[in-house]
Amino acid sequence: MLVLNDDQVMLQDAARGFVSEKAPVAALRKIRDEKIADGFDRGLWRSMAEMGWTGVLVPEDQGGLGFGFVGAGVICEEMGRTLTASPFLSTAMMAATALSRAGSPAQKERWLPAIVAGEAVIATAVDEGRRHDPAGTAMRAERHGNGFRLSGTKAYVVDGQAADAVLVAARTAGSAGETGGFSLFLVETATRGLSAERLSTLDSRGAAELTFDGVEVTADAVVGEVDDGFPLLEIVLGAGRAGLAAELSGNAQESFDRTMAYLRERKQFGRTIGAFQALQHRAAHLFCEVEVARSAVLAALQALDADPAGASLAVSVAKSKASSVARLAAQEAVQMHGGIGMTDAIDIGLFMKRMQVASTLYGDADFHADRVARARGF
Amino acid sequence: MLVLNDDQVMLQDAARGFVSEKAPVAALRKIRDEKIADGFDRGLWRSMAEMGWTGVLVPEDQGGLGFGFVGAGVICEEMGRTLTASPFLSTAMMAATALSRAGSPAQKERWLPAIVAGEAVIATAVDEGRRHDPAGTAMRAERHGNGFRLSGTKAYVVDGQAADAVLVAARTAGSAGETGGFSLFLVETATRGLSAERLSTLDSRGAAELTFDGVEVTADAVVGEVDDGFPLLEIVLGAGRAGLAAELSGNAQESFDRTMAYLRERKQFGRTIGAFQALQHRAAHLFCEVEVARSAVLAALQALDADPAGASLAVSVAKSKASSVARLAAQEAVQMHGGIGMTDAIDIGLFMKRMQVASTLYGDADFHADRVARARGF
Amino acid sequence: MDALEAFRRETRAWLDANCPAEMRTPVSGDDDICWGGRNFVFKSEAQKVWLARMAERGWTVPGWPKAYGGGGLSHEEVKVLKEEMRAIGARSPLESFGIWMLGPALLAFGSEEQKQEHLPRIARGEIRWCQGYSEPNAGSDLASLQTRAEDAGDHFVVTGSKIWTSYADKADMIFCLVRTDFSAPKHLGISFLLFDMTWPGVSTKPILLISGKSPFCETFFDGVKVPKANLVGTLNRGWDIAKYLLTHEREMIGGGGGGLLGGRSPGQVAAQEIGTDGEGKLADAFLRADVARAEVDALAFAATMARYKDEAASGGKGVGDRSAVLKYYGTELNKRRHELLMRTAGHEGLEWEGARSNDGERPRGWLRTKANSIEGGTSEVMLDIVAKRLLQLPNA
Amino acid sequence: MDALEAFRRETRAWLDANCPAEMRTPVSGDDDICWGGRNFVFKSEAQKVWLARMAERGWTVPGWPKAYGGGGLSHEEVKVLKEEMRAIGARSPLESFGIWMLGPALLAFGSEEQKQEHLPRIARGEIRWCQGYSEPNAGSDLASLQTRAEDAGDHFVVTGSKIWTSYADKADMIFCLVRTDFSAPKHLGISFLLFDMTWPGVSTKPILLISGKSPFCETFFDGVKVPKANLVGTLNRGWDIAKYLLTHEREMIGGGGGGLLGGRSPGQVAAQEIGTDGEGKLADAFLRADVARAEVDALAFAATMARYKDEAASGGKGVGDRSAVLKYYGTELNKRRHELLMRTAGHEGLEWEGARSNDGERPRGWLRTKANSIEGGTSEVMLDIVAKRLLQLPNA
Repeated sequence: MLVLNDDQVMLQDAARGFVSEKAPVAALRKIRDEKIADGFDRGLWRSMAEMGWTGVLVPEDQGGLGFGFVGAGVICEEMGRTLTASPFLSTAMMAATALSRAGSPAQKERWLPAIVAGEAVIATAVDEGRRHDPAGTAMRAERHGNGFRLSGTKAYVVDGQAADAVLVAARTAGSAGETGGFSLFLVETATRGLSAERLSTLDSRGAAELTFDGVEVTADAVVGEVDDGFPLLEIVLGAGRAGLAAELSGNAQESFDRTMAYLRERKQFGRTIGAFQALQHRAAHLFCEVEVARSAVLAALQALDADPAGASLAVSVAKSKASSVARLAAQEAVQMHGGIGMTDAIDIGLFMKRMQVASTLYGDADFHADRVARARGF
Repeated sequence: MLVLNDDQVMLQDAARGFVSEKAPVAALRKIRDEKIADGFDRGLWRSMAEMGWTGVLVPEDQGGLGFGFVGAGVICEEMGRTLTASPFLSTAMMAATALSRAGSPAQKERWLPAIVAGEAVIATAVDEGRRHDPAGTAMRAERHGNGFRLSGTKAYVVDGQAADAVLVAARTAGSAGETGGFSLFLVETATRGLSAERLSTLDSRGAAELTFDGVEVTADAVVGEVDDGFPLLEIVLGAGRAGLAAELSGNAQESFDRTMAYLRERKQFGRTIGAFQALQHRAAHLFCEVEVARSAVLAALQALDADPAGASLAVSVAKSKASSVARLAAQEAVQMHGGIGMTDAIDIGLFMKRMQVASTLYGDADFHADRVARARGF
Repeated sequence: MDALEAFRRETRAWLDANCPAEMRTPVSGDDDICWGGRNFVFKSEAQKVWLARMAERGWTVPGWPKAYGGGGLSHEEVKVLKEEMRAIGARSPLESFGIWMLGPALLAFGSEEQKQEHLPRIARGEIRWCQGYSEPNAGSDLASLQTRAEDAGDHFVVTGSKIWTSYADKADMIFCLVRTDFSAPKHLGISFLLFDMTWPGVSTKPILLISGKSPFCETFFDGVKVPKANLVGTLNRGWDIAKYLLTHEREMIGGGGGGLLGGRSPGQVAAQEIGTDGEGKLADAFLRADVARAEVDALAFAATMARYKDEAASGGKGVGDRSAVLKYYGTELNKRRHELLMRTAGHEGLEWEGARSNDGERPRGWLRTKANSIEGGTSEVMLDIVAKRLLQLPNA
Repeated sequence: MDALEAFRRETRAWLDANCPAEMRTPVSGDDDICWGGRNFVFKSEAQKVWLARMAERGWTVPGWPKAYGGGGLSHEEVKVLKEEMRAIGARSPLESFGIWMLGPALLAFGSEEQKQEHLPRIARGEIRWCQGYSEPNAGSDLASLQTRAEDAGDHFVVTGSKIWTSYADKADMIFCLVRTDFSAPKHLGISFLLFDMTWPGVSTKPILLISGKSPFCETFFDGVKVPKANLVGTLNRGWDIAKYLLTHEREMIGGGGGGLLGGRSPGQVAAQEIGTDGEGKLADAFLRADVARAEVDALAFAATMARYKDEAASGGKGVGDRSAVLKYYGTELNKRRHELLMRTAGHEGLEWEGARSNDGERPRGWLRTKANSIEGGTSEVMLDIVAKRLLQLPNA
């Protein structure tokens, strides 16, 4: 059934109430204007932990809520509506997925309770260039004694500027372009040789470029299988992509709703501009697109809950569609607001900025359309 | 100056008068309903010869008018407005270009006066498969005594069903995909081993699939250089592409004009449908597109007159743009006409059918966008 | 084992025993469809037997009440029946506008006598119905229809003409919107009548489309006498029935998207027809970008149809005005699908007649889809519905 | 040698002798532009000398009459001057709203006194003007403006506020639309006033855009006294001047497309930044399809700008309402161009501050273009103009 169940509806209501009270768009402006280096409010993150959100993808037997991907997506969607900045995607979705599925007992013990408690932020570092290209990973992890030595640079690591540890994809074999030879490592950011350059970003949340300059780790740092880490990386990225798709759906819905409110209120040429049929038809078309994106997102989240390794088609459909629809929604929102939409005085521009970041991360609309085509045989 | 000069304006007026009187859309219906095998009316073609159109691209010293490509395009545009069926494109544009530029004295003497007199129809045969792909030509012309033996099949040869001779591109060297090794031959259709299967087509004009079964020709049949015929072929195709672009521009303008007339007249929900702003904005957008396509076509025709070998960027811009704009115009025309637009009782559907043919021939919108990209370095 | 599972087993066994082998082969064209009606000529004994057996159980209209010739099945049971039929490739025993349109209308608005008279005959395939809605000058503004039914005591006298009446030349009866009050506001003077296509004054003429022959007709009424008993619902309130059926039809067109989106996607067709490169990618890079995006949209739209259906099922309400979303989006997608198929076909898509093009199947299919966004309510009307009813944007 | 050729030689020689070397280097940003005005600080001696030399010949406004400080050149001569300046890479000596907007308005509508007073000072770069048109509550419906100018005998008292006044914080004077009659239909109660930004009651506040800092300001008038001699044209007929200038502005925005379409195309940028494959094709196939189509449209649009200009030149009329075509199409293309540049940039386009992104030059540029289809008349207003005036479609 492509509908939320009762528990999920309750979670949605709770999430909506929480973000509108604790993390309205004004909270993002505060992070921006006060130049908070973490890119999020740690107090808010602790409150999210109290709500249980940090454990949404951690199984109950490991101290989490085990709400699954639909639950996580519902939270992302609501955060998308208020542009809530938090390490939810990096930590509660991607890192929690990696560790709860493939972490060693020691890794789980060390990190899962800390994630659930809202005390640890863990970033995932994959891309090395301007485009998302996991298979293109070139960074090497050379064997070194019993462990590995990591060298290379990771571009635009989400929450890398605030992370306690980084899940990093590197090559223990093979070369850029191949999907074999991947290994994932969990490296504490305080490790010698690892440095982070904070990036000031369009969405005010920041990110980091991480440089690994001969960073030495023991074999215990490996998450999952040495040389065969790509399938796990795909699942972790799947979590990130679905989370972003859900957030983009929320982003699109909210900028759409605000635009409809404006159309019902603003007067020009002696009438409410929402009465102009040309705008009505564009609004109606956009509504259809927003509806279609929502469905694709729900289908992807359910597919992830059913089988994370088999959900990649559904996830790519969702990320592609949500990215392009959120873009259209942002464009129409600015245009229909007219001049005021161009000013920093209202929030519409902030939705456009975050849309650009979320649609670019972990594969843009075309990256995922390409994956859909491959999955469908052409 | 991107405007017609006085002579060209006079030619345009004359052409418009001629086609609206002698070759209105009803004339095409007659060809269709009476299943005229040539796909055009030979009487009309003789009248065009009397107008001098057949010699529009034949230099004055060879018995033509030498009006150039702008003149030829003006005629194509007007024929596009009434869906005039004639061998103007194949014979007066493509064959005349090939022969007047690269024909031997004997070929010129044999064919140019016949073209000008409206007594000869000459088709050009290039493509061999479903897509336009001149470099992909595989057909062989083996050396055989002093001459050549041609074997292979040519798909969708415009006016091939009615032609007296065919200008055919074949390989005397190289293989499919290469641009070297081309030679062009002018072969009379009565030659032994050459057979034509008439195709019934969407636009009711017909076409032919030509089979060359060991057709023997002498060296005198070669037009231009042996093994180095590709540049000439490109010029001949450039003439065809520009002619089709001009026709598509006329097609788009006419279906647009008819649609505007309908919008100003048809009433629904108590008002003229042209008063609905959603339709007004679509109409206005379409008008802009039609205007932009017109400009691109004129620029291409002028570029051909200036330097046929250097016009390929301008021609591809025109063919790509005119193809996509005529498609949009046809789609909007049917949709805005509603149910009646779907019926054979009115002409709108005939414009859509011819648009499909003309936009496909000698490269569709994307084929030419690809060429534009290459020419611009990406 | 729950009752539904028991029903499934029973159904499977019955279908296995009763569905003729020939009726388990795919339908190859309009010719293979059983439309029923007085003059219907069965294509085979198997087709006739299959209709008779299914009709006997009421399974031509499995969800209708048994009292009117239906199967009396629950929503879940109907779903099971369809699943089991699909599992063995069983053809539909009967298609008709009676099943799709008139039946639901009579169940909602008809008198007991009308239900008794018409529904069982629809269920058994005895009467073939056509629909008399559109008129040449009404178009999208259906309520402005001008076909008049004059009150003549115990009967009406119907004069006017209808357009887009599918299979009117093959139908036995018509359900028809007529104007019974010219002085009332246009929505309040319309009535819903049933009458026989063989009655004096009725004539039909097929419509030639840009895609070629079509099942559509123009239908003319010249003083047709229709008994007042053939009025469905209340006099002058036929618009309520029309609206009910229009919403129902939109849901079918948009939501029965199997038909719109069925079969191979344009990308898959293109890969087969044009070929792929060494990496398995469609060899035409520009086309590939567009078919890939179309695939994303088609899959996302399929999820939307499923979501709306599931929401309707779990919420206990129909899809309602959101059927306009499905109708608009589904038909626009289908037009795009056929544009992509034409690009794929290239020169081969330009052939109109002849064996190798199957008489121009591809270009005719392409042209035919241009009507998708016109018939059953234009895309413009759908967008108006979305803007006004779902988004509550103000009137001009 | 004809006169024009003689003019060309003479001009070339003069430019060569008089344009300082530094003024032949490309402008690297807003800072390098000479705007003139009372408080303008020249960036270099060369900039000052260049302005002085050009102003002396009237070549800051070469087409204006000599009597008002212009060069008195013909249309063809102006073209030659521009060609020769381009040939040596000479910078424009002076940019200003006085040159672009107020000058043409005064030439068409001003009194002789007003022309004498203002035009030479514009030409010499002594006074910097800004434009007071838009208001917060007027938007696209400019004629509904509410800034009032009360008649107080020999002067008006102006109260209200303007928005989108570019460089109002740097300008010396403003040309401003005000309402002088509240009882008349909205287009018939507007007047066109000139006044000094230093007069009591005028204040400005910069506007922060989504792309960051901007030259735009809000400008407030609190009982500003403006002598009646500063009224341009007829009282209450300022809308005629406004319309004239709006059309003029649209032509500049759409037709001066050099600015919109200048530099490398998105496809060329992408090829350089992302790289090409063995065949020289942009390595991202999906992006390539889109930049290729954008290239087609950009080249076809460039031909349209040229055609309209040539038609206007040969027909002796201006571009007229077709300026709406240029404004609409050019600005939508420019937005698309920047969307493609953002796709090309990927992660690198997400950086907002810092040296390596040149303080987010690309995303700020992208965001800034979103205003292109709003400022100077929205795309919706342009489409209305096309529909109503060029296509003669009826009013609702």
